[in-house]
Amino acid sequence: MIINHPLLGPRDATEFVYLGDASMIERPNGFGEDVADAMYEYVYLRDNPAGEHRELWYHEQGDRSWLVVTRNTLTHEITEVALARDVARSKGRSK
Amino acid sequence: MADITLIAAPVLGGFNHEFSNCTLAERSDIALISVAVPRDGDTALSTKLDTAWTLTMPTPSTTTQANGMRAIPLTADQFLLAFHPDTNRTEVSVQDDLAEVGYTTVQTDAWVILELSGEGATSALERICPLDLAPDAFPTGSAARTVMEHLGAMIVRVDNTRFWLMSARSSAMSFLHAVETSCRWTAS
Amino acid sequence: MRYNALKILKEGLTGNKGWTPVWREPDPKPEYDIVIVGGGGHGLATAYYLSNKFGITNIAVVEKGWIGSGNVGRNTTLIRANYLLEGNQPFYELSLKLWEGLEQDFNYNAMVSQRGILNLYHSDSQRDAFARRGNAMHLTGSGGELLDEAQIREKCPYLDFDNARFPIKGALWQSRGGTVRHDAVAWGFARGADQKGVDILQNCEVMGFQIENGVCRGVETSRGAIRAKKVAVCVAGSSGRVMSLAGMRLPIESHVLQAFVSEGLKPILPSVITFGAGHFYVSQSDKGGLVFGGDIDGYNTYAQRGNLPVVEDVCEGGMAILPMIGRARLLRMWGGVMDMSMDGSPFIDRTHIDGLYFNGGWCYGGFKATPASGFCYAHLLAKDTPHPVATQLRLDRFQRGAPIDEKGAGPQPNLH
Amino acid sequence: MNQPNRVDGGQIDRATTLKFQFNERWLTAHPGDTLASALLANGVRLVGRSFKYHRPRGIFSAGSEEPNALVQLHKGAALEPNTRATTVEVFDGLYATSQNHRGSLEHDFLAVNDLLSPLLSAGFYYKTFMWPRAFWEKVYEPVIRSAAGLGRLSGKPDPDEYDHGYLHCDVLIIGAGPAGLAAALAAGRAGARVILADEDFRMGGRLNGETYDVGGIAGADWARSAVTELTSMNNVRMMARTTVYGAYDHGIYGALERMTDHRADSGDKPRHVLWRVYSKRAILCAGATERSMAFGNNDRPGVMLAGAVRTYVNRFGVAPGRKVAVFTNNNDGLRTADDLRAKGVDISAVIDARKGEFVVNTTGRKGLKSVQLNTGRKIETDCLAVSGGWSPNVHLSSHHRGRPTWREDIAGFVPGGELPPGMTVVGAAAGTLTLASTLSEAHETATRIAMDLGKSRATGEAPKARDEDFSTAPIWHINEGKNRAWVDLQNDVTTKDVTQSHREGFRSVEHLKRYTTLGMATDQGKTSNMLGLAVMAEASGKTIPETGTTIFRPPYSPVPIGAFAGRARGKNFRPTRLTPSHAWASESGASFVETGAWLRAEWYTRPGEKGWRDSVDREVKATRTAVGICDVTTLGKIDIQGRDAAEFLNKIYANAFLKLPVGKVRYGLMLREDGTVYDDGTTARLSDTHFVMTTTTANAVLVFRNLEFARQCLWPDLDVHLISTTDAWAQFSVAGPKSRALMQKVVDDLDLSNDAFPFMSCAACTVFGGTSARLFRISFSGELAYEIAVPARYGDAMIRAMMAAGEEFNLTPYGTEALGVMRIEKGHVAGNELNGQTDARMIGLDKMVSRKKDFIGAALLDRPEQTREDGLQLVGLRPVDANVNLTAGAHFLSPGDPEDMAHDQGWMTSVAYSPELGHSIGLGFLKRGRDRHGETLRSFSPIRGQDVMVEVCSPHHIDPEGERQRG
Repeated sequence: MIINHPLLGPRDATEFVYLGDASMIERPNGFGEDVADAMYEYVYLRDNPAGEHRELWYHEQGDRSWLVVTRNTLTHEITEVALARDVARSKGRSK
Repeated sequence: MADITLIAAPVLGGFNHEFSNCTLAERSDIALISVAVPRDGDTALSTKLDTAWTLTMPTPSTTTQANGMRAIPLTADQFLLAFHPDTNRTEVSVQDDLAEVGYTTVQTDAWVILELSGEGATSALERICPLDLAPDAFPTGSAARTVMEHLGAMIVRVDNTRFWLMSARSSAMSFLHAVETSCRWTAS
Repeated sequence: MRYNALKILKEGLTGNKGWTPVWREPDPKPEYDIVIVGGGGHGLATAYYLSNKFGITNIAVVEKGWIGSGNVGRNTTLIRANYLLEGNQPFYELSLKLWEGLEQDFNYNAMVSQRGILNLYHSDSQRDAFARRGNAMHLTGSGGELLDEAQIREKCPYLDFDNARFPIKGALWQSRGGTVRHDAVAWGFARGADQKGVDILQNCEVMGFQIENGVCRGVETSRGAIRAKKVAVCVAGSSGRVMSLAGMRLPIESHVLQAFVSEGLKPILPSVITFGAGHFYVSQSDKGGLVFGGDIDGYNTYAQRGNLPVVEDVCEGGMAILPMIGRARLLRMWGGVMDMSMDGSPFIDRTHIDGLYFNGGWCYGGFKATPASGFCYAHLLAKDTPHPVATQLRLDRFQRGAPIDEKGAGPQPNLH
Repeated sequence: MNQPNRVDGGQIDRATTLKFQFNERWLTAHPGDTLASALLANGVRLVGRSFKYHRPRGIFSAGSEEPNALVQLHKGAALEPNTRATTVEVFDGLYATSQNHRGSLEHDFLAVNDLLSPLLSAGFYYKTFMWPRAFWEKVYEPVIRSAAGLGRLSGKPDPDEYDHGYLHCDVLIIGAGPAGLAAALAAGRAGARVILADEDFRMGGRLNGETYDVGGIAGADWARSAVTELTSMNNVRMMARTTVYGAYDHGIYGALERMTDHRADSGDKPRHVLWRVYSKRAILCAGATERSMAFGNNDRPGVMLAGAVRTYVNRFGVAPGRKVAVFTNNNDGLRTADDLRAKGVDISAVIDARKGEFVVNTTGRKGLKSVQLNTGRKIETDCLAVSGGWSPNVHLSSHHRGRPTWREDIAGFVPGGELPPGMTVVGAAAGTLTLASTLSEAHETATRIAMDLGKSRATGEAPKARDEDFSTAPIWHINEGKNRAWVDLQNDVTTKDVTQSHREGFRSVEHLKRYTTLGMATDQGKTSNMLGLAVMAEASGKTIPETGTTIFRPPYSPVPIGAFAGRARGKNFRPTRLTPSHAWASESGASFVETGAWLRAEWYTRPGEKGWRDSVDREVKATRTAVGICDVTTLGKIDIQGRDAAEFLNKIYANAFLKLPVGKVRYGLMLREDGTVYDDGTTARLSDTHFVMTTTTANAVLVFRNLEFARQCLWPDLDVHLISTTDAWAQFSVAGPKSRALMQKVVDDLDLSNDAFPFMSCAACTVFGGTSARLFRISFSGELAYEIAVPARYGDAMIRAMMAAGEEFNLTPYGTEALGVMRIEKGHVAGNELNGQTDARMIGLDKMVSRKKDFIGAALLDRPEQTREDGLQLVGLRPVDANVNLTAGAHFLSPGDPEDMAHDQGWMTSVAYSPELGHSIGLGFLKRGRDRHGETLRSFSPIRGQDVMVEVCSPHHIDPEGERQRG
């Protein structure tokens, strides 16, 4: 597969390490009351869609960027690649 | 222990070999300092690079060069400065120069640098480097990190037929073996 | 029809014209006691054991394509019971026992071949982990031996002992492990279930569940609605897709595992070999092909095909321990979609929806589990309590903090 | 040594004669010959045996689709099984043998299977061999296995080298027949970067085997001139002997280039290069494969595809027979007779199935002698050229599982469904079975694709040719007579097997394949799939498209496993990482052990030491009584800088880090989000904004990845930056009561007294008069200890200087074994304990875990099963009998309990012999372990034949209060 890196252009997927669903960005706060249920869903449950899937890839043999790749799990077609840091900020994550 | 002084040794013993259509040599005369750009600190750092060496920040896939200083992109917010150290410019002096504007780390010892040059360089690289090295796709000054024979590597096109190939120091022997084998197998 | 040598002789002498279909092709009935979703190995085994051991015969197996078209038709055929953890090992021992009596039981030769499986180790800590595992195998009566380098040299002289990057220091050996003719497993179970009246409905895709007031009452299919007292899903790689029709999210991702077979060769590998320092395992089929595989590709997918990096990785592993196979040619490569769970272990459980049951999360180890999976699922469906060896294979185990994580890789499916 | 079947013409170099051997017989050939053409030239017809019935087999085709003529090449370690004689280029000294027979090729003992064939029908083995049960592995299976299989492996390491490579292009053109050449000319002229690949050693495809004209000259000559023009273009890469074997995602294709197979000597170059081709677009010009028809005994040597017969006579100057009969259902087949007559070969009959004349049987056990027609006519012939029409080579078009669609007019499947993105199919592969249309279609398609890619230079005109008359009738199976008619020649699948499969309910095409093995042979059914499908359609009374189609999987033709592995074998299977002291250690008697990618010194053998225990015991004693040194460079080191670095670490570690003072080091525990421990190590604070983290050797890469994840994805606005310095520093642990004295001697101007530089201090400093260094006072051994780091380029000098400086203190180098012994003595956990199944409670570090902050792993610490009272806890173990050596992996049982899983109490994780205590010690996890110190248990290890009593104790076997390391 080839991932079109937003900064570097097309790169072979062998340069990347796969993590999984991009929902991993949306980590619930782990401190406080009743966090266990939210964290259980975050850690263990997946939509696992047959079709469009937003997922995290890490450019380990490259510029060390985490990317959010939108890829179809039936055809492997990639329609969007974004820097995960930008996605995280757009989800309101900061410090 | 005034009677003992530590002498630095190149990891590949200064390897240098001429193949029929290319030459492969270890470069142990380059100092490397990584510079991380503080959050919201791009302007201060680029101003400093400019005043110190008239150097501009590298782009994600292109090196910049001025006054014997080369900036090689590493990550989205980090690059390497590569230079020949001498009495006026040392690892320490460069770190001092940047102390207020960037986070620096000495990287000289983290890497091995192989210089591959000659007409046969690209056909040797064809066997280990997944990147498109055609001159219009990877012109002089380009830099990229990738993987070669299971090793993380950085490739810099220094000029049309001259490349720096950088990889981790601890696996320098394996890296040399990979590049050398490519040279040997593609030699005429 | 019973199969035996005499029958073959009689048919052979009369032009092989008397053979009859191995299973019927009935039309769906409006209602069954149990509808099993998924005509793969596990679904067919469940139907077989329900009808042959638990006395429930009013069953339909609904299959989207042709039976055995999932992972039972595309795997590397290994059977073994060499697990570590209490949640797994007794289950796989039951499976191995069922394999051992399977062919006489269902009167079909699935070529269960207990040729032994050799797990190589390359470091002291791997040896220690194998010792722990081997002792767990002994505690469940599965047997096993720890071999040293000299013993392996004698058994497999063609392994690379002298020029290996990761020298072979020893192996865990289970003589009862081996291989099975995978397609025949599906056909044998199908035949055995069909003979008890189970309806096998091919080209019958489930489009939805009939859930009324929190109770599952049947399925909508491409061949019409079918009512059922219980609906039992076991669709492996399609788990996410199918269970989402019931509104469920699972601790499962779908990944592709590639497998490979070489051209036919005269016998050279007597047993199964797995390479602990690379991603490679291999056996030789009775037809002569080297059947081998390695790691999953590592990204979510429902496409039954993989990519080149893993092909190379697997063959590198092969050449690293078996440098004699360099000139053998890879004939076919294919991909199967694996239901990779969060701890690498499966589920056989009820769901929170009454009448809806789930069997999945088999990762790439589902084939060897086929008989025990069928048996335990049948037990659960018939008695509504888990079989004693499947008590830990529950959907709520992560909420309870009791993962069954053989590898210790944590909740990341592509690491298991 | 004459070649009786040579005729005039052909593209061979008659001026040179080559010698080769087949079954130990010397024969001659010419450059340009394949092994098949050379065998035919020499009158050799019997070449091999079929898979199941061991029927005599000859040469059937002239290309990679060959199902029959499989041979073994070379001898010794280079023995290469299952090689198609039709694709082997003859070179001087080539050595080939036939395969799959017991006894000689002519008198194969296993041919008895043929007589038993009524009993060996499809799937017979599923119905028997079940009794008695034990007989399967002992009797039936070995017999079946030895009869099956085809060629042999040598059992020795493959002596050849293989390489990989990467190519990039605008347009990959697959196949250099008329379509491929025309497409390449257009795309190349337009200025696109083109790769033209063809499996044959001579480009031209069917043009080389036919007598068509192109552009007013002979087709083969036009091909040669096209090749010349293309070779002159800098933007075109010509790759003959290159099979594009697979279509992968996003325009990536796999290609195998055979570099040296056609040479007697490889010149120390790799045999094959496996290319990964990155293409923007691909044009599949793979042509079509001719198929046979099913009629009685259609498998004999001498029954050949008509197109192959033309290839042999036109391209190779070989007549495959002296009296050739032609049997065809299409006009193309009729050309065969013309071409043969032109070369002076006798034609004994032309049988056109469309006129109601069929071959129903043949005779000739080891080679065709005659054919019998439905009219009763018997025709003497030694070669029957059969054409059942042509099947487009859709293979690569279906590698993404796109289903081919049926075209009635050509009675064949053409590419359909979802093609691999970027792929276009032209020419015969797309069902365009005539030449002029193929050429213009290829030219126009390539021109259009080049334009799409922004390459718009003029592409000239399409090459001109005549569209030959191609009309065919869908005649597949001559259903007359009782004789077996073969569908799959290699696997011995006959029409009866297909109908039986239907009868038994195996009606889906996939069931048919699996039940009968149709199409599963080394040719992947290239010549048989269509016939099988047609017979199944006939049996079920459906049309062919209703019956189904089969799609193809990679590879297009088989690829050596060695080629996929490339260079990664032997010692080069994976890279090796060496520590800075490696050369010194080698000189100093070190044995090395693989630790991940690293090689580390395991122990250092001194003269007179009889075994590794002697060395390790000595190293441990010397360290505990004087001072030892160990290279610990392999531990991961990460430079962490930024205004928010401390806050970042506080989110990463389970224990507190916010207030670590500058100049101090702290042990840190990292959890996964599920609460499980995954790494530990020490982190030093060099300044307010600068930390150095160490990780375990094994997890260095993983920790870095997770830190980047936390930095970019979880807390993207923290000012924190990471760079690995693992390789940058040569780091040595210096441990033992005399370590302070030694370090004081080595370090310049730094007070190392306990007050000035207490346990868990760190400082930047210089050593040996000015070399910059970092000093940490940390201890894994439990002794007074330091870690000293110098830039890696000084590492070799440093170890030598340290040894010199330490001589007066009896400084002893120690390896990983001694390191392991000392940490087990101290009860420090390592990889055997932190195996991904362990939480902080189990190792007694739950008190260290902060309950006052969010950090990775904070939320899932207290699930019911994790807080069970009978949970596993780390304990120490010692043998009741001090002479016993404990073994890791043993399980704990209470005395008297049954030996089963239900009574399993835990297991032994690590063991060592403690020279200080004088007996074996262990660490282990035991249910409720911390409450059970003093209890006696069985340490049960049946896999090692050990069953001994052990006493549970504290995991801190020595110096439990930690006084030594603080002293």
